[in-house]
Amino acid sequence: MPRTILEVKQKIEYLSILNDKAEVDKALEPKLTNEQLKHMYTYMLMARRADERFLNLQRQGRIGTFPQTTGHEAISMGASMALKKSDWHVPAYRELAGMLHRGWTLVDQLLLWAGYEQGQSPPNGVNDLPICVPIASQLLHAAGIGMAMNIKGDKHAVVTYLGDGATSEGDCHEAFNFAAVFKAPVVFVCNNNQWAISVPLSRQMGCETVAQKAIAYGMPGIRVDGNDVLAVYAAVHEAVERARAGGGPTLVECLTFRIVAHTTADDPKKYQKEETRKEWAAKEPLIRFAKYLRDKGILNDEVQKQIDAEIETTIRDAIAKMDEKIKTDELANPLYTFDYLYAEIPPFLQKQRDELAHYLGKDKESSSKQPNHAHAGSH
Amino acid sequence: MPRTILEVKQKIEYLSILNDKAEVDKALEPKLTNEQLKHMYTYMLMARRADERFLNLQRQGRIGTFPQTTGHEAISMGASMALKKSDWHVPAYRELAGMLHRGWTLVDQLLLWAGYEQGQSPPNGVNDLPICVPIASQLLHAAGIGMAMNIKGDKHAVVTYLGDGATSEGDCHEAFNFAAVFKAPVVFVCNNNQWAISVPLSRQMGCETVAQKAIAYGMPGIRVDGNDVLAVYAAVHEAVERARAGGGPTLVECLTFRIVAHTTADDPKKYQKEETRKEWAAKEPLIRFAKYLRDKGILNDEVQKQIDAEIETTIRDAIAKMDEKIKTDELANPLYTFDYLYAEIPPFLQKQRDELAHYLGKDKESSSKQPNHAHAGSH
Amino acid sequence: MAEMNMAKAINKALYEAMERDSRVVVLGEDVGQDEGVFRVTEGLWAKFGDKRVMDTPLAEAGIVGTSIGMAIYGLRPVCEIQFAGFDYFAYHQLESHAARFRNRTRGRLSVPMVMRAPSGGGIRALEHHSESREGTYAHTPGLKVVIPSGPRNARALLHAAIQDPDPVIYYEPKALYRLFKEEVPDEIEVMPLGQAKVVQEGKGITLISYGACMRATLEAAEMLEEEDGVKPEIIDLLSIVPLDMDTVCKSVQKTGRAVVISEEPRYCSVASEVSSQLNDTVFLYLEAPVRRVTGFDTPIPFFSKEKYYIPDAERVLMACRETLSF
Amino acid sequence: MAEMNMAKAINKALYEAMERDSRVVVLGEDVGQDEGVFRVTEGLWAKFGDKRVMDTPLAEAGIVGTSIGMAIYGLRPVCEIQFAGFDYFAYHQLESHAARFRNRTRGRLSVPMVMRAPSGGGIRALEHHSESREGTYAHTPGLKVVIPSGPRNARALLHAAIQDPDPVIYYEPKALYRLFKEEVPDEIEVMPLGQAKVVQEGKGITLISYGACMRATLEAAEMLEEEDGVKPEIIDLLSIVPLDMDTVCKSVQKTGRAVVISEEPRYCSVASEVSSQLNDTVFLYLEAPVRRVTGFDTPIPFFSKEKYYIPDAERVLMACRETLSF
Ligand SMILES: Cc1ncc(C[n+]2csc(CCOP(=O)(O)OP(=O)(O)O)c2C)c(N)n1
Ligand SMILES: Cc1ncc(C[n+]2csc(CCOP(=O)(O)OP(=O)(O)O)c2C)c(N)n1
Ligand SMILES: [Mg+2]
Ligand SMILES: [Mg+2]
Repeated sequence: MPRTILEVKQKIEYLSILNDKAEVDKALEPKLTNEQLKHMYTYMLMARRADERFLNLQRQGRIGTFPQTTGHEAISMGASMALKKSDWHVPAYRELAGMLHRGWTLVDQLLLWAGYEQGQSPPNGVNDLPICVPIASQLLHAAGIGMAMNIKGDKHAVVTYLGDGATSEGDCHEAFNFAAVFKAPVVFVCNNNQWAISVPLSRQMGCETVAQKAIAYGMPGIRVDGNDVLAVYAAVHEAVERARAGGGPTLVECLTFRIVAHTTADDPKKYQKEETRKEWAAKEPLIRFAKYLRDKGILNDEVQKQIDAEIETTIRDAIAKMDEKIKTDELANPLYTFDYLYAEIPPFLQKQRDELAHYLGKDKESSSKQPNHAHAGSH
Repeated sequence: MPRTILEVKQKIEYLSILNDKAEVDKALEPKLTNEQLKHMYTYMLMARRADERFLNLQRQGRIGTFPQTTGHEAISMGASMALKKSDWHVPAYRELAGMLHRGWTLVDQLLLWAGYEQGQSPPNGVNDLPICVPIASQLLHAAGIGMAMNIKGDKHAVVTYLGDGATSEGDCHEAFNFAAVFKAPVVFVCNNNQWAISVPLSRQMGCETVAQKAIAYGMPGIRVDGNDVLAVYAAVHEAVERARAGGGPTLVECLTFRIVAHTTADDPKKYQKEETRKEWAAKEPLIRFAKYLRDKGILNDEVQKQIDAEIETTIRDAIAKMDEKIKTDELANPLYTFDYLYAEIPPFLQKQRDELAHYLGKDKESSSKQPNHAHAGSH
Repeated sequence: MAEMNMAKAINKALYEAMERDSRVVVLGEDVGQDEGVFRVTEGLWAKFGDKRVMDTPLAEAGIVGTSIGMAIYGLRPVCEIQFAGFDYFAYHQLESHAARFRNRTRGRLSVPMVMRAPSGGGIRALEHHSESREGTYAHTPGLKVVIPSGPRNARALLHAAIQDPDPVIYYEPKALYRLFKEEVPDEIEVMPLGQAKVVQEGKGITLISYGACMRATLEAAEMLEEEDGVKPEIIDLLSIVPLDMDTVCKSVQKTGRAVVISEEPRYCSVASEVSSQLNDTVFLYLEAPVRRVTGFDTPIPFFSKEKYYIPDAERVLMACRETLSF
Repeated sequence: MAEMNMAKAINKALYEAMERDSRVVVLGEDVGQDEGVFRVTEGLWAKFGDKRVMDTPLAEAGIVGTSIGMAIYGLRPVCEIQFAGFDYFAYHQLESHAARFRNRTRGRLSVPMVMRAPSGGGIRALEHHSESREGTYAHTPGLKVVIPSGPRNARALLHAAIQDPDPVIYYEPKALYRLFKEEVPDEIEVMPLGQAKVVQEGKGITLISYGACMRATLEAAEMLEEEDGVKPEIIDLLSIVPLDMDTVCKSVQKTGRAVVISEEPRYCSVASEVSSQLNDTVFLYLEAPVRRVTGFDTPIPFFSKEKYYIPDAERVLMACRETLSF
């Protein structure tokens, strides 16, 4: 009868494989080929360089506000590497490296930040949702995709992302809970960068780790070093395997720190300590990963040069392609605003389209353009 | 570097004081006077009898659908007993016993179920919100009240209630989190009756207890026997004391079982096993509490008779009073529909009021009635 | 042909749709073993099982949000919100995602889902159980909104909604669930969305309504004919979005007068929209202002007073007379 | 008197209100040390401290729901939703509780709170950062809705909103934050809610608008006067609820023609409501249909195309000419 301790089943673990001195825990080192490791490095670096270049474009007014991803590359790179093409990938907005790996292009991203819906249109054959602006709301879509996989008996998995701030939203809770109740094959990857714009972790939650929130849903939870791409990969890989085998969702917390501004509109000097930022900047994922690759003989000055050149070309081409695309009728014509809302434009919208055409003196063009993408729903 | 277990600070406990054989754990027995214990018994029984009588009224069509509270009496009774008048009480809708203790009357409840807003108007001097229909939404109000107490430096506490189903709502999560982050003096009392209408606990959450959800918020969580009014009282009392002392919120899970229909519109035979219901019915809170009081010499046949008579009178008077009130202009006049929406009726609503008056042939009465309650905001 | 009430007709449509298309799944609170609090999902769980008929946790954003994911993955979710008064909990998912995915991705991803919810008053229910807020969804670009008025069109419209490639809000006027029966054909009927129905041809005035208010409208029309000798033209909108203003305008061009009847709060309502568009489109034909007979701009009162809020035949009749004698 | 932009004027009102009334508290995402993503809460945290200026967790329903609790307890919360496009997350709390507590409890409990949010387009922002959906709130009984159009009225209306005993939605047209400056008096001004302002007396046509669209409206009015010799009457609604239709109707009785300009989607919009009420109230004075110049019934496009969506002076002018030549 008296007071007793109730046993809680879930144990929360912490995982680190490649530490900030680039020392690797051999026992835990994941089985990735040299090819794969080089690919990961290249895409992480591409994301980093793109981030820097986008910032310039933003300062020049050629694109609008965007969220930087510098320092976060290990998270989406490690997580997305654990997926097959047939799995699904549901990003938030700091997953540039992972999105590039999944098949999105820098042109897509540039168009998005330049204010074109076309940048949100997933490339052919890519099972991804586009980035999501309303915080945590995409987590429910990921849960639903996972539930649908179960219903259809598909043995796929879904990886989706959230920030530490996102954990506060009701949608996050409902997504965790639906996934857990329906044993949906979803891996929730939390980028805990310890800030939600200016709000620090301690103002975001009363608990010490994001991982322990998994206990509230009866799902496994693990915290990993979010600057360690090997640890992220290993943890997500394990979770994906479990998910595919019917073991339901997992929460993977990736601990890192936002060493850049929240977006190009933000000034972290107002609320962040310079020294903490610097401390964490020293632990960022690329330095240690490069060293690891050099130690393994995968990377050397020569290879690095090649990669740099490749990236430079990719970025330059992407910017040129953006400029080109923006000029095409497809992107330039404001009348197409009306053409993708419904599968078929209803009469009342056609009237509004005509109204705009009339205003633009484009009455002749006012007939409706048919959306040129096939409809989804054929999986 | 390798995989390690992360220590989680919160330990989840289980508490039972008066078991279903009416055996009491002397070491844990709370310090309640005979007076108080009798009061608790009387109000629990009043809620029980009212429930039965309301059901008759509902079957006769004199009131509408309402949620029964039979079997849940220990929860709100135990919890509300832990409060002072100056504390706040924020019910869901199965807290009749506690509401009566706080100062609401059976007339209020009857008017509510008969379709009158007047039944939701807190009695003078009672720091309670009325019952809340949209599940879990009131938890945020409780959190806000607690935050306001902190802001004003008031050393009060708030008790609020939720069901097991309510734990799934985003609002529940946000309320737990706000309370935890702001260390609001709130006790979340969960009536885990294992059903949300027809949905069993296993479809509601992936974890084994509601109490362990506290870990996700870094707040203390405890599970108690929800049919044991002493355990509920003790757990909530401890939590209230901690809250007042600046220790923040607590989650108290009260484990019970819904041995009645969800509401008068529901038929549990469709989804519940008769035998489980019967097993739990044997453990309901009044039997054991009556036996405990008899063992203590507080209750005997004589006293029971007195209490029965008192309750009978109270219920009969309440029904008569409802019938009376319904006939007064205050309740009967449909024009007052417009008079309480804003502190002052704006011209556009006055026009709509006039429109209804005109339709009712009451044009002469169309001048606006001034709300006769003082405004709140004077705490 | 079989006679059935609206609850049964909706149930029939769900059953048929699930039988013919394995992508159709049903989810919501208490839709499974309990068969829905209004028994609208009767028999589905027994027939199609736990995978296709899912009782969900108690979370409306969760229900709608996961439905969006399922729809994107290729299913055709038909989710139920237990009462329309609780769909606000999911409004952000509808506005920000269901309504936008096709547009946001330039047609690459789409959300073919239906959100069903019993709406409206008239059944002596608790607070939040009697709301009519279709205006909110009509003001939300990217959704379709459908409200049936009887068993036969309820079934035919639900089939259309489920087959529609875009998200549809399907509000079920709960006061009509068991109010009357109609013959419903054996073979599946599909009514195109976006078409209003001229329920009665007439002269001198057009009554425009939908959903439960069609009852008061029809009743008022009878009284008007009997007592005043005016046989009004009557239009049942059926779809709120797309709104078939062609049919409405054609009628009012003929009659010159119009009364719009709906149960919602008046400000920025569907009635306001119809009135505004009539003014815009057939201005020169109007012989009297377009009258709106609607709920008031208060929450619908607790049930002892709801009858004063919901337009009844008398209120419609009064508006007709005022319009006719303008 | 001091010259300031609208962001500063709102900031000033917040500062003043907090200074004169200790019950006023400010909460929201990034309103504290960061001083708001638009710097509207500048200086407040430094001056009034962590208890009265609260950075909250990232949860809109949480922000609004706890504000309701605080208001009931006796505080005067002014909460900020970072962008209006995210207030849908809190819509159920506004609809089901903020708007209802007074009515539900027959005046016993009330919710004197303000929900501020930057709304509207025009700043090259990401998706969901440019929404104008005041129509949704106007369709929600029990709320008041205010939208200023310049520094001076922004400050005076915010004071009124904070002092109001009922919940007020205060939308800040973010395109105006830094667009222009105005003289703002030193002493506190309070403008009554529910009063529109005749910004310019004129003849032949009335232009009715509010918020950011006042800019296009004023510009169009100038062009109309210059190019067509018609000096329109111009009304700034300021309050959407209560809506001052007396002022609007009086003007249109005089001019006989009206154009309503707003940035929202058109269906069931504030523009629809104004048009519908004009038709209802001053029917016999109307010489042309009331034209609505609004956003379209699509989500506002990503920023490369937003300028085609947001009414500009040319579009207003075109509607004026069509109305004048009807
Ligand atoms: C529903 C919603 N509320 C507010 C915002 C504005 N906002 C954008 S990012 C952000 C902080 C997110 O923090 P976190 O989840 O930790 O992700 P991070 O940016 O740190 O990666 C906020 C408040 C939003 N986009 N959506
Ligand atoms: C937001 C919302 N969704 C749905 C409902 C309908 N509903 C009323 S009670 C209930 C079940 C509640 O279950 P639980 O929280 O366990 O409380 P219990 O009734 O068992 O005490 C549901 C689904 C509601 N009232 N509010
Ligand atoms: Mg973060
Ligand atoms: Mg329950």
